[in-house]
Amino acid sequence: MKYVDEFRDGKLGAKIAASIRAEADPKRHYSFMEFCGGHTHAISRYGIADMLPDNVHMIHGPGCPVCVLPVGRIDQAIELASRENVTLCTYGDLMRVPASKRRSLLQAKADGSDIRMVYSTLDALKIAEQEPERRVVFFAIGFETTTPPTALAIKVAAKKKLKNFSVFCNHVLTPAAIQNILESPDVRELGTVQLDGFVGPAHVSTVIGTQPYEYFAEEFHSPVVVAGFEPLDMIQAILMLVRQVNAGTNLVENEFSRAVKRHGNEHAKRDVADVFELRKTFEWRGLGEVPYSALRIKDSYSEFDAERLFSMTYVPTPDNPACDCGAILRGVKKPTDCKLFGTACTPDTPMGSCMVSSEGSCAAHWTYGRFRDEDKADNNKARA
Amino acid sequence: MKYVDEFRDGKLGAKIAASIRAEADPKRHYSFMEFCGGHTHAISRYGIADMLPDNVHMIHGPGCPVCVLPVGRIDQAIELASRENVTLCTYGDLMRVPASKRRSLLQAKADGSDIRMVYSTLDALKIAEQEPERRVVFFAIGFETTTPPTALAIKVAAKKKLKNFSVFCNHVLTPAAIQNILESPDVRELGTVQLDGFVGPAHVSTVIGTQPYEYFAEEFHSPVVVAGFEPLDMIQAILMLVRQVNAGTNLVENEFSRAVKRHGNEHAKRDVADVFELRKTFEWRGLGEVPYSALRIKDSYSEFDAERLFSMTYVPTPDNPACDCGAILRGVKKPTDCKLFGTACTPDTPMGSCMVSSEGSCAAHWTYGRFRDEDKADNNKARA
Amino acid sequence: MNNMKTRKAKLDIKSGRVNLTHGAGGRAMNDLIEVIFKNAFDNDFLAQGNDQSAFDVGEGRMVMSTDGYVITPMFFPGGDIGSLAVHGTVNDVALSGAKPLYLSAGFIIEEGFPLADLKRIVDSMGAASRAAGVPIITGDTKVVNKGMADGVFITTAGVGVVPKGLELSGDKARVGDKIIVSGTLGDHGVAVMSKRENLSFEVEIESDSAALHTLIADMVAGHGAALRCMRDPTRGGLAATLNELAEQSNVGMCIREADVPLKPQVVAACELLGLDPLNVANEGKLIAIIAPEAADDLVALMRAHPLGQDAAVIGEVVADERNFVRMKTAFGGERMVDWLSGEQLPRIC
Amino acid sequence: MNNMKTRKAKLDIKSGRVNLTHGAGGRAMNDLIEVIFKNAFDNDFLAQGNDQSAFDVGEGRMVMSTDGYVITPMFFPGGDIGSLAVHGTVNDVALSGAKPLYLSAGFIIEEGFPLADLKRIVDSMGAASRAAGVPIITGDTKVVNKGMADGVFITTAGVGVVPKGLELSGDKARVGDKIIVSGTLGDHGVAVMSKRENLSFEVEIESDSAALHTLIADMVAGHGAALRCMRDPTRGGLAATLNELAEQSNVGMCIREADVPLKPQVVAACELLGLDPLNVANEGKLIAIIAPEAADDLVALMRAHPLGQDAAVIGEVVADERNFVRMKTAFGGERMVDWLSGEQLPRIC
Amino acid sequence: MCLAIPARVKERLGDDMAKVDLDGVLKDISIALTPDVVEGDYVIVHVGYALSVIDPEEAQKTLALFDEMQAAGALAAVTS
Amino acid sequence: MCLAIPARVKERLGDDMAKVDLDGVLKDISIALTPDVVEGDYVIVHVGYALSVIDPEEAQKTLALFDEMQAAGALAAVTS
Ligand code: SF4
Ligand code: SF4
Ligand SMILES: [Mg+2]
Ligand SMILES: [Mg+2]
Ligand SMILES: [Mg+2]
Ligand SMILES: [Mg+2]
Ligand SMILES: [Mg+2]
Ligand SMILES: [Mg+2]
Ligand SMILES: [Mg+2]
Ligand SMILES: [Mg+2]
Ligand SMILES: [Mg+2]
Ligand SMILES: [Mg+2]
Repeated sequence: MKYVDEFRDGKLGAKIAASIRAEADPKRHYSFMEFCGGHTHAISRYGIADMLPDNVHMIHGPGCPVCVLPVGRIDQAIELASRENVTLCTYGDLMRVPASKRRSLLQAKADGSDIRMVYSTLDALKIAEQEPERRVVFFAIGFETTTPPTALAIKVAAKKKLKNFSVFCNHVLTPAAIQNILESPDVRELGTVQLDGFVGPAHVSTVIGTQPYEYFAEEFHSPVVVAGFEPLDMIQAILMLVRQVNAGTNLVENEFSRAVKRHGNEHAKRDVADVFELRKTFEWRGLGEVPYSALRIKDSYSEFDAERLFSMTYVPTPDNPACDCGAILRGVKKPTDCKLFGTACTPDTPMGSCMVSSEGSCAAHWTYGRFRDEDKADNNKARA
Repeated sequence: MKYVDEFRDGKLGAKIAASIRAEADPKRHYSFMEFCGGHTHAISRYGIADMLPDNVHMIHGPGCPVCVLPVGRIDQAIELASRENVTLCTYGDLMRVPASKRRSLLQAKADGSDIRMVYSTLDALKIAEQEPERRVVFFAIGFETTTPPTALAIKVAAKKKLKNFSVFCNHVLTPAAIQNILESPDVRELGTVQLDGFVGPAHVSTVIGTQPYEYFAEEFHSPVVVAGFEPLDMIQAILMLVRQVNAGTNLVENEFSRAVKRHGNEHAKRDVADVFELRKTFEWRGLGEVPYSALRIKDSYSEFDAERLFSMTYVPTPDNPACDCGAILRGVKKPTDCKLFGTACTPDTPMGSCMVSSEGSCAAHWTYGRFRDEDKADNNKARA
Repeated sequence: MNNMKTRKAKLDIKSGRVNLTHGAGGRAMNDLIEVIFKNAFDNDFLAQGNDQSAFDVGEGRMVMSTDGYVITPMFFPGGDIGSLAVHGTVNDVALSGAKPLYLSAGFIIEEGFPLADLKRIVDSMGAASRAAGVPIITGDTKVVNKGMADGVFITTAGVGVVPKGLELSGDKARVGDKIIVSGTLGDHGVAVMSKRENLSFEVEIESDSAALHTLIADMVAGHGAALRCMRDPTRGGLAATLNELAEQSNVGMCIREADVPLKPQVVAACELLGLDPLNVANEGKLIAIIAPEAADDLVALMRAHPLGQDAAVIGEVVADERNFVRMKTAFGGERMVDWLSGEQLPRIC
Repeated sequence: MNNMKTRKAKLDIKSGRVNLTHGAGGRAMNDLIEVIFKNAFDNDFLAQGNDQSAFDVGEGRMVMSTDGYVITPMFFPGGDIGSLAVHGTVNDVALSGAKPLYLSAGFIIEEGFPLADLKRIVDSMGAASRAAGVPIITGDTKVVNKGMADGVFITTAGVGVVPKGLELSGDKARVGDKIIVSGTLGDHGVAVMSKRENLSFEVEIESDSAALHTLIADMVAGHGAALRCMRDPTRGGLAATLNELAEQSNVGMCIREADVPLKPQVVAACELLGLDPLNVANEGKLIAIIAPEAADDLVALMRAHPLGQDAAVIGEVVADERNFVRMKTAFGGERMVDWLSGEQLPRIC
Repeated sequence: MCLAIPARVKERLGDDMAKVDLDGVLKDISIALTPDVVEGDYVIVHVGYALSVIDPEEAQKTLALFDEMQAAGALAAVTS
Repeated sequence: MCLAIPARVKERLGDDMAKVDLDGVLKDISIALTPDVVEGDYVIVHVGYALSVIDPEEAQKTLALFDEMQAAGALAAVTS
């Protein structure tokens, strides 16, 4: 795979890792947050943690759209799917997310709701066209990457005058979330979370560019490297951050210049602007209400807005109090800090959303990384 | 089973059979038509033919509602069942009746139409109530016994204001059919069919009484015995007919006086009269167009008339030209006279309607009686 | 954090439902198998956890049989799809004269099926298998999308070992042989039909679903040399079975209606529905064809077994190249007993 | 009027569809069995027409296995549900080291299923069984109402005989043993997924569906004494199989990503869908655990067989009470290889 | 024509329905066409409806008629 | 965030669709967000849409940067 295999070269990776070890100042700690769940997944899948020196830490950020979706929104989707003639289309990752009352979309499907996994909004449109007697609702989630496809689907539906297609919009914005984290007491006042820099997700920046990060970098004195998802991209970004910290700079660097421009994809941004507008506020799981952090469908496309079409109302639902997802998403805790991790909560019996998506911190750690904890436990035992 | 077992007493039967053998004049032939398929079935199932002397013949009449329904009506039902949201309810016997283009309701069901077997019009009503989104059509066939239940179902639907229930009415009348046979050239002019008397179906007479037969008995000089369906009833009716022929009388006798009155069931007749009116003419398979021989739904219940509701049009369809059902229903031929009998046409691969219902002459003979033909064939072979 | 291995599976058996993860080959499926299947079937073969089970056999002749079970409703008076799936296949193995040894079981489950019902079925299956002494030693589970199956389908296969020298087969009926039935006919079909929503009637009759192998073992021990063949009159009833055997052996059969054992409720239910009891399914009865001289002794022996109490000679094998099955009616006539045509649809008019 | 016995069954195979009469135990069912099944499977056992089939065995150890096949779509590049139902069960029998002898087959067919498709499936099954030399000796057919199944489900069971002294089992992996895979992984899953309507992509890859028993026979003949166990990584893929074996043997496993044979198209398809090839199903591959000293010889021997050309040692059994399966990533890190959680739903975001 | 069978009215259920008993087989049927039946009556049941009520005396008479026939038959058998 | 992968545009299909090739795996995707792609371009594919076009020169530069790192790393490895 061109543009993939070159960026998975383990020998190059080992050497970049050696540079990190060489350049990281042994007298200090480096804490970087990879905002995006995709990066979390890549770190785990390629075992990148093993290659970093002890004083370079990666903190898993809230950039997993499944993890940040509050339970109440899943409840709404389940309720919607139970209505007559409704076909709910969703990306696969959402199927198993635990909702209220021990339910999930998968369970709702088993109970008889017509819920279908789609790969693309194009599939949802096709279903709407092929089954005119069904009211097809696309359960839209995701950051800036999935938003343009949703915008286009709505525009196509409008052009084709599809009367049976609508969107339950839950699109959220990366910069707003990062700003929220940087402004949080943990980071800003209490200093309980040390954050020396961010790895920004390249795919989001293919759409929005690197420019939106320039404000934070300056305002919060935080370097940002926009990086790709291959392991070399990731480890290279870490090296770039180490160097910025060492140099005391707060720049926005673009590691993924091969597909990211400063201003992103103008076509995509225009489509999004045509169809969506900012919500005043939106609840994020873990972060709470975040102002101007999500999108809603504009009035001019209101006939495709499932929230209006089906008079859906949002009832906030408290998270499972034992679940530490919130703190984990803000970088305050690690998965292993949660009492439920690996006991009550596993990917097969997820108690919180971070355990569902393979991009969730808890799931990634459980699936790919928990042998390290066990090793430590064994070591402790051996020492004791 | 009280009122059943007493009437299946083989010893009594043997003695009545002995009376028939004793009283039948060996110098003449007695040909009686049992009008009703139920009697045909009983004769076959109990092996009554074996108990009659050679000069007493039973001719199987057209009294099987499945057999007389023309192919075009089944085609209509299949077409109707293919329409959106239609659920067609039908008595089981109709499922396998061959329609045009090698189709049948069973095949239409296999192809995806929603066709359900019901035991009673009550079941069809229940389906309509329980599944308001379906347009439930009851495919009504039968003589005077099944007509009152259909009438009542329509009245109940009207009372309950069921908007999704209707009836595709194919109810036909026994006296009209008997009259048609008696007036046919075969019987009246050509004399190719000898008819010395009729066994009238008791169940029809529980509703209409014996009185409607009085006209024929007189007009056509034909004795009629209204008889039950147990073997003793049947064989007793034959004895009664033999005696009338011997005595030269043309009376309407009531063998089933235990449940048949001269004027039948007034309640039932009133319900039928409330809902139905005579059709000017109706096509019978085998008999062709027979005037005033069937019922249609009155204007006052037109909203329950599937023919009007769905703008159904009847297209007469020619029978399979090789099938002798028509002649068999008129008593002109026997099943074994048909070239297809037992070769191309069996109950598993019926070519004509008489091979479908177990009350059809061909099916009854195939299922219960064909060993006799074979024996004769063997005897012939042995003789040759 | 405890060891994954010791983590307790979380199956909400009371109100949970089967979902697609239970068939996906992952941990959830493993949980389902551990909690529901292995517990219920409880034997060392399954416990080993291999994809096949091994057992020792002596030199000789073995038989193998399989049947799928798709019955609606799944629970009926006298049994359920689980016990039926054991009895049916144990019987098909045993009817060759074999001692049934082991069963396999394949489950196809519809997404959304209640775990409580699944457990009830599987437990019943385990109980039937233990009662019969024929363990379920290997199995398989698949889960299909909602609407792609009807609750649960079970396919069992069985193997058994045939006593030396015994060779029963449907082609061995000879003219003059006697036809024996082990008890009343139609009980299973009527019990099941009584619970069908669209036919609903009430009757105090239970399915005869039973494993016949102990009765068969007695029959083989007592009269193995005289026995020609045995078969269970399941789908299609006595009529289908006799016609099959007549064709296989190229003979005719002649039975007497008056001698066919029938419960009055079965007769009544069949009258009501327009069915012939000879076409109705049985799940704990057998038909045996035997040399005439041994017939009465065999019936006596069968009657001594709880599953053969109503055993009776109902007719004889006759010469008939057309392989017709005929019946002297109780009323005094004669008729054929033919295959069921089409599905057994209640006759209305 | 001719004899019923000689009447030709009238199955309109070209455009006909299965209906409920084909499962009702009457003549129509008999026709279906004669025309479609007996012709395709064509062996003396079935031809006898009994409800079970008999065969002779020598004294020894036998195995039995079963699997249900519910695959969508039913026809896929490199096979179909029919050939798969033969290969899968032949493999499960053979992986114990046994020589597969006989199969049973149970069909559950949805009303309305095209007879032409049924014939194609059954013919393919017959061909696969003949090619494998493992006849289908007994079977069963059920027809369920439209909407109560998804076309055709097939459950096969198989029996085989184990060479004397051979006792392979999943609990026999020992620390230091080598883990061998017989070829490239994920081919079956990717080939099937490429034909799923909702995932549609094009790829020139065929299912690896194959009967592995001849490869296995070579392996057993050559290195039976050193072999610990074999298993086929079907549902859940390599990851599930290694985790199963690790738990059964109470060991850990450590494999090397770089040594796992994968076709580039499989890697690409998995990237596109967000799947891990280690979770993807195979139907013609096996995992063998073997004493270290024999591993290289075994791989050489396997590579001489057409079904083992890409055989490779991919890792070792290690001591680990937690029974973790770990993998050295090609990039240089390490990670766990866990059971698949939930269904393998393509990861989108 | 058509399948019909005599069954005993075991219980009137209201709403024109009754439970009938045929040798231990119970079924709910409509008695809308025979509104005057009382428990213990035998009715002719057809497609879920009672079509008419059996008159026990007439039934007895019919059986007596068979007896007469039987006598005649017996006679016939003797004389033929 | 989110799964995305570079694939080669094999053929423009009209109607804003294109067939892309990823090592022999072909898939039809929307190019409505990258309307100017030409056959042979590599695009970043995400949920069935091309999000952006890969600039081969920039990709080369990045790999060159890694080489530089590698040099630095090698140096570091020697000196550490
Ligand atoms: S382990 Fe489970 S309960 Fe704990 S924080 Fe993670 S998702 Fe929440
Ligand atoms: S045998 Fe068949 S074709 Fe011939 S008359 Fe009877 S129904 Fe018609
Ligand atoms: Mg069987
Ligand atoms: Mg069986
Ligand atoms: Mg299996
Ligand atoms: Mg269902
Ligand atoms: Mg059997
Ligand atoms: Mg198996
Ligand atoms: Mg298997
Ligand atoms: Mg069977
Ligand atoms: Mg279907
Ligand atoms: Mg296996």
